[in-house]
Amino acid sequence: MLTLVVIVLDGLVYSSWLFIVAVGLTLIYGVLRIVNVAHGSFYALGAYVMASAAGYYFARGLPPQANYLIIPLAALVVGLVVGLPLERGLLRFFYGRDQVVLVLVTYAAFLVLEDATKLVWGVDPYYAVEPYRLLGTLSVGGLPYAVYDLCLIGVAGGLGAVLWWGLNRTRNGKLLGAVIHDREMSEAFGVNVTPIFTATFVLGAMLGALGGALTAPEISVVPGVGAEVIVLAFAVVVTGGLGSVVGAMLGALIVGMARAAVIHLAPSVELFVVYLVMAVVLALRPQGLFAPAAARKI
Amino acid sequence: MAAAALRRDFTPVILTAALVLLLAGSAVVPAYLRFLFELALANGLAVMGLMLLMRAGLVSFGQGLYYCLGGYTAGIAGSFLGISDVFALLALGAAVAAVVGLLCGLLIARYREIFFAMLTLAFTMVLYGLLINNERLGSTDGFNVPAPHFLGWAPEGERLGLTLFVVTCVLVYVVALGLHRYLGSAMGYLGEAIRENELRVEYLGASVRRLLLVKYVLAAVLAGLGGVLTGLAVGHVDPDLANWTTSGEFLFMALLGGIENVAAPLLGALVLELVRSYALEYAPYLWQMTLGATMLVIILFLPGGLWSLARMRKGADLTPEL
Amino acid sequence: MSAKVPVRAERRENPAARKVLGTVAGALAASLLAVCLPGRSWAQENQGSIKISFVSFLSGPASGPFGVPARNGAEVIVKALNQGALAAPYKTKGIAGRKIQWKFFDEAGGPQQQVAQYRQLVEREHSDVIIGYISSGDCKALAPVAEELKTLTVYFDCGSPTIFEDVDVNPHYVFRTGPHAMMDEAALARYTVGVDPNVKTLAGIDQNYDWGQESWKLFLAAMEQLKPGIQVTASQFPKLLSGQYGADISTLLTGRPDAIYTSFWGGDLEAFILQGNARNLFNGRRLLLSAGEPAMYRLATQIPDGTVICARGPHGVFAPDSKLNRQFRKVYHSAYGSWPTYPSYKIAQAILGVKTAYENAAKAKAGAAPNTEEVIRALANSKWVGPSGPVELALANGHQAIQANAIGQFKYDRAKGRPEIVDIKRYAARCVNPPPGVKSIDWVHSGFKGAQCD
Amino acid sequence: MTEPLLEALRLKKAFDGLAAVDDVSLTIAERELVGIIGANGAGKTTFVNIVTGYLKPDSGQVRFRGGDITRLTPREITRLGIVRSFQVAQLFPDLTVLDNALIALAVAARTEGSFFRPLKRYELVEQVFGLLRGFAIDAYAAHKTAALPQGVRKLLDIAMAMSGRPRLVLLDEPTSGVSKDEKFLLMDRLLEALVQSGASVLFIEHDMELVERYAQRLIAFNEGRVIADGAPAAVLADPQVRAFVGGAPGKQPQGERPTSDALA
Repeated sequence: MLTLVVIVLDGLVYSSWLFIVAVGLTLIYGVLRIVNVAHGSFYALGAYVMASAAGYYFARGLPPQANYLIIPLAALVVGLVVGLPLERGLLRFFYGRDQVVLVLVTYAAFLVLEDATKLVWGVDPYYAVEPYRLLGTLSVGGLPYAVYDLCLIGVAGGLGAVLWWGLNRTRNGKLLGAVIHDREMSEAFGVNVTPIFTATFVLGAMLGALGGALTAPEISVVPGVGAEVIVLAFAVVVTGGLGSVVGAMLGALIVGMARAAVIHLAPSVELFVVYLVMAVVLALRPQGLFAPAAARKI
Repeated sequence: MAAAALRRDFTPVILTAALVLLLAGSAVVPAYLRFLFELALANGLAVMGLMLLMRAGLVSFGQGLYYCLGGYTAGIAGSFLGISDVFALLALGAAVAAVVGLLCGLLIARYREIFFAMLTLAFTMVLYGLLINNERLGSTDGFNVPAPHFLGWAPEGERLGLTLFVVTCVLVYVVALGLHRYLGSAMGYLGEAIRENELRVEYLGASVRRLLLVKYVLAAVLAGLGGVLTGLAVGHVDPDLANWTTSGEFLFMALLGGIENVAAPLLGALVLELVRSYALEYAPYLWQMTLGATMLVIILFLPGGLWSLARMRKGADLTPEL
Repeated sequence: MSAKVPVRAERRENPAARKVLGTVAGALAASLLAVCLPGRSWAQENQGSIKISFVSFLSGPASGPFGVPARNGAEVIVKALNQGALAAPYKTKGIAGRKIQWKFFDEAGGPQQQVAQYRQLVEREHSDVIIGYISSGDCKALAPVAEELKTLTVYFDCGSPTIFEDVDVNPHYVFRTGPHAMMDEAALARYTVGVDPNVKTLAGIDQNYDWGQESWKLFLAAMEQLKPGIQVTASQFPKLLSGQYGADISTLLTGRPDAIYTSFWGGDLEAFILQGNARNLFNGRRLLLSAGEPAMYRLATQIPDGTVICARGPHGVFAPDSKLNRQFRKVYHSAYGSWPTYPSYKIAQAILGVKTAYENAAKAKAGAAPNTEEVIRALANSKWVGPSGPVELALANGHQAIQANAIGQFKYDRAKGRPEIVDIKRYAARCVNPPPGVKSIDWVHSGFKGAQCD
Repeated sequence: MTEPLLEALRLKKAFDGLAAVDDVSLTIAERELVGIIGANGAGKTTFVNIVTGYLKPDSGQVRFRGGDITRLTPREITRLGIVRSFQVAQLFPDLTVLDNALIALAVAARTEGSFFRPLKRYELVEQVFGLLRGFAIDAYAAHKTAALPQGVRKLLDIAMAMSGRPRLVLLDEPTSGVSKDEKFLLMDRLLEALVQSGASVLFIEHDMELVERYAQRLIAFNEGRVIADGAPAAVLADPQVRAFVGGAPGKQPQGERPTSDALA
């Protein structure tokens, strides 16, 4: 019984993390039809910015509670400093090209950013654990849990709710929905998609960086953290249904729960459980669980 | 009129010339370069398979699955079953790839676009995970593949390297010729037809699913052969052969070379090997950036791959005159 | 509609075939020419010098904890040798009077890439000696190639015992100047049982890859010998570099083991300690780190006091005091602002072993430059002293090193604001290494038959 | 009396509860030339989609030369000898006219599984030119189909369908998207080639002038039902047809722009 509770709780925490890390990917795919490999770079950069900024912050002895403001700031900075130039300076030249070409373009961007990150931060690990430890622990069924981890559940839920509200209840969100549904038609009706693309890409980049910034306090940030996240995030959003926020949430939940369960019950399977889940889901539902309705094109 | 529409086909000439050049060159160039070419040719086999799929509009992120199966088949047969004949290993590797390709293909032939890509990715990553969990097969470290025999002949050292190179060249040559014929056959053309308009193909009375299945299995066999040759050349196999990065590299090679002609993937594989070897040599701290930048330049300025250089020289329109 | 592939053209009967042929031939010729050009020029270019190619991770997750410290260690030693500034017994300039030319290469890309690169190091760079390799997979793949290409190759780090036990059972050109993982695990098990004689339950968490699996297997086997009946509450194998250990930590917590063993390194080790700390995982139980030393300075305030730290040999803080060691630490610290960790020590020890062998071989020829075979003869079964003390090539026909090992407990000195190691125990080389001709795992299962402990 | 070529028995098909084809029964005989008229949404294309297997009817049966084909796939139905054209020509846009037709011919000859036999061999190319000449589009052989005029695309679409020597040809608005001046020329060429082949032809058409001129028999659809079936003059004079279908000859409503919902 305790095991079940623990699995559910561990699964929830991991699912929340997965959702935060993956949701930007699904958003960008939904609107721009780009499978963005550089998402891993945003994650890594968010983590690096957070780790070094938090390190600086605590070294200066500034009020500790306010440090959490650095997290969204780091996301904002990465989105604007890296995401914006990447979209305006590179990706827009490839719009309309094949999806695979865009995968490779973003893959190339990822490789370049990987070495650029190394030039700035070197190869040594960075860590800034204070934000993680500051919140203390909470005992669940006799098992201590880091409050920071539990907060991730709230952050993921809140993020999901805000995105859902933004997409379904605001004017700009509905416009975005129209573009997701049928780009050509939206353009025909006079929607100027260029700023929408840019804004979405920057938003997606910020979300990726947010994932990294939120993770930074509980890991040590090293070269290669980005690469690990990409395929994982892909698997999550594909399982859920590419381009759907609700799908990303569901995909994260399923993958997170499955992983927590095998870690407790059959640890060595953890290595590929994510892909197993993806393969099974795709075999049963070829478009993933929550494919957004696409306009009929035939 | 019909005669005018039939043009001379130069590809066999190019391939033969390349074969002669490679074989002659192998006597002259240093062994490390020959080895680089050998790896490129072995990878080129897998990329040729990828080309088949890409011409039919399907992009696989999972050719590493069959590449790895080929390599492991050669390794297991050599290390555990005592089968060391190069031709037996090639046949075995191809057979294993074909069987697994058929089984996966039955499911996967229904999928298109990103879902096809992701399912192929999932399959290859599952194999990757299974191999890492298998300590008997050396887990992540993999294991060494014993030196092969050639119909009872067991050369060593330099002579072994040279023989393996010749076998690789001739095999790739034969496969490339066959594939070239295939691309010019009805089934080859139907690949593009499927890419352009699946519905029309069905309404002509052909089964898209069956055609794609054949192509998928063919691609699997080619990747399997490539894996066998790589395993023998390197003398070592490890699960990284099935990692998604390997499949991604094949894709990069296909894009680099182009998919217009069977020789283009080989060119792509070769150039990537050279660029990487170069980048590692001259920019050991920035080789990823070099690779990424090369990739961007190619995609931006040569969307058809290096092979399209030939077309640009001639001018855009190559439509045969009638 | 299916995905469109970007390449379109008339292709079957190409009227521009000759142009294509020209282009391809041109491209081929250009790349051939480019590749045949001499490589990056060697540092310290000089006539009659010895060319050493170094290989370790300069990119990727293993570069921070291992690859770059190794590179830096090599640079410190090579520069000092070329200036003739190194402490005794290495005062002579260079190697056997010849300057050392050196180049560093990245170990990235896996065995396939490394085999290709290795061939270039031999055939294009004409390296006299190749020193390198951290990954066991690379070491296993390269051993037969090195034997084939007849080039002196010295592995300074890769830890898998199977390299000479199963893969290259009769090595000639390949040496390993660092002891393999058996030594770490045997010593760690002895230390654990020594400080916690009442340990009854044990949990392991190791990265799911060869080295993690092998380390856990050897350590557990050693513990079962030294403490029969020990219970394993969990053996977790998270994915390499996964960084998220929440569920694993829950599993470890529910098992309530007396001790937790991990062979984690680099970012994974640090993430695990940070996350475990935050959840009181280490409260009241012993943490055993088989490769913990490279992280101890950086993670100083996070590692719980009493954690057992292993440096894969008597390296770093465990290194016995000597003039050579003091100099190495000082020069390293002034050049890089950090203390040398075990990879730096291990590569230094490899270079000095090669130097000793060259000079012994030269001495036998009355000062004439020895050829590779002569150096190999001098190196096999040799002994020398590195910054971490004596090294002896005693296993695998005298190609595999054994060394004394040292293990201790971590303690953070709050007053001085820096970590220290206390309760250091030293183990003689023949106590924690198997005798020649016995496979590590068999040796453990035999109850360490033939071990010579004090 | 010989068996009819095609027999539709009480076909019904509804989309989201909306009946698109509602209890349609009709027969087509050998060598018949039948026109179908009806306003947009009358169920004409849905009927063609059901007959060719793209859609499965909710109930009812389709019989072809005495056999039940209701549950067959488009591919199997094509193999039996029923082919169709589309409102928007379905071609391989990036290939030349020659290649398009070659592929069609190869599939029709059941050689699509041939691995190594070149598609572009003399006798097959000759045959393709023969086919293209039959539709008077051989001059375009070397052009990519994406760049062709609408009329040529339409003819090629039908030529490709005809390469299998079908017994029944269903044409879905063969003249849509073709300028008014070219319509008669197109139909002349088309029907000449089709009639010569000996196949029965069923064509959907909005232009009453065309229908009157080419059809031997006329069927009028309205709201999923057949409201008239018989000689063209009689059907066109039917008051119900005049009311629902609208458009006396020459005064049909503006033909819809060539949308991409050929099968919708």
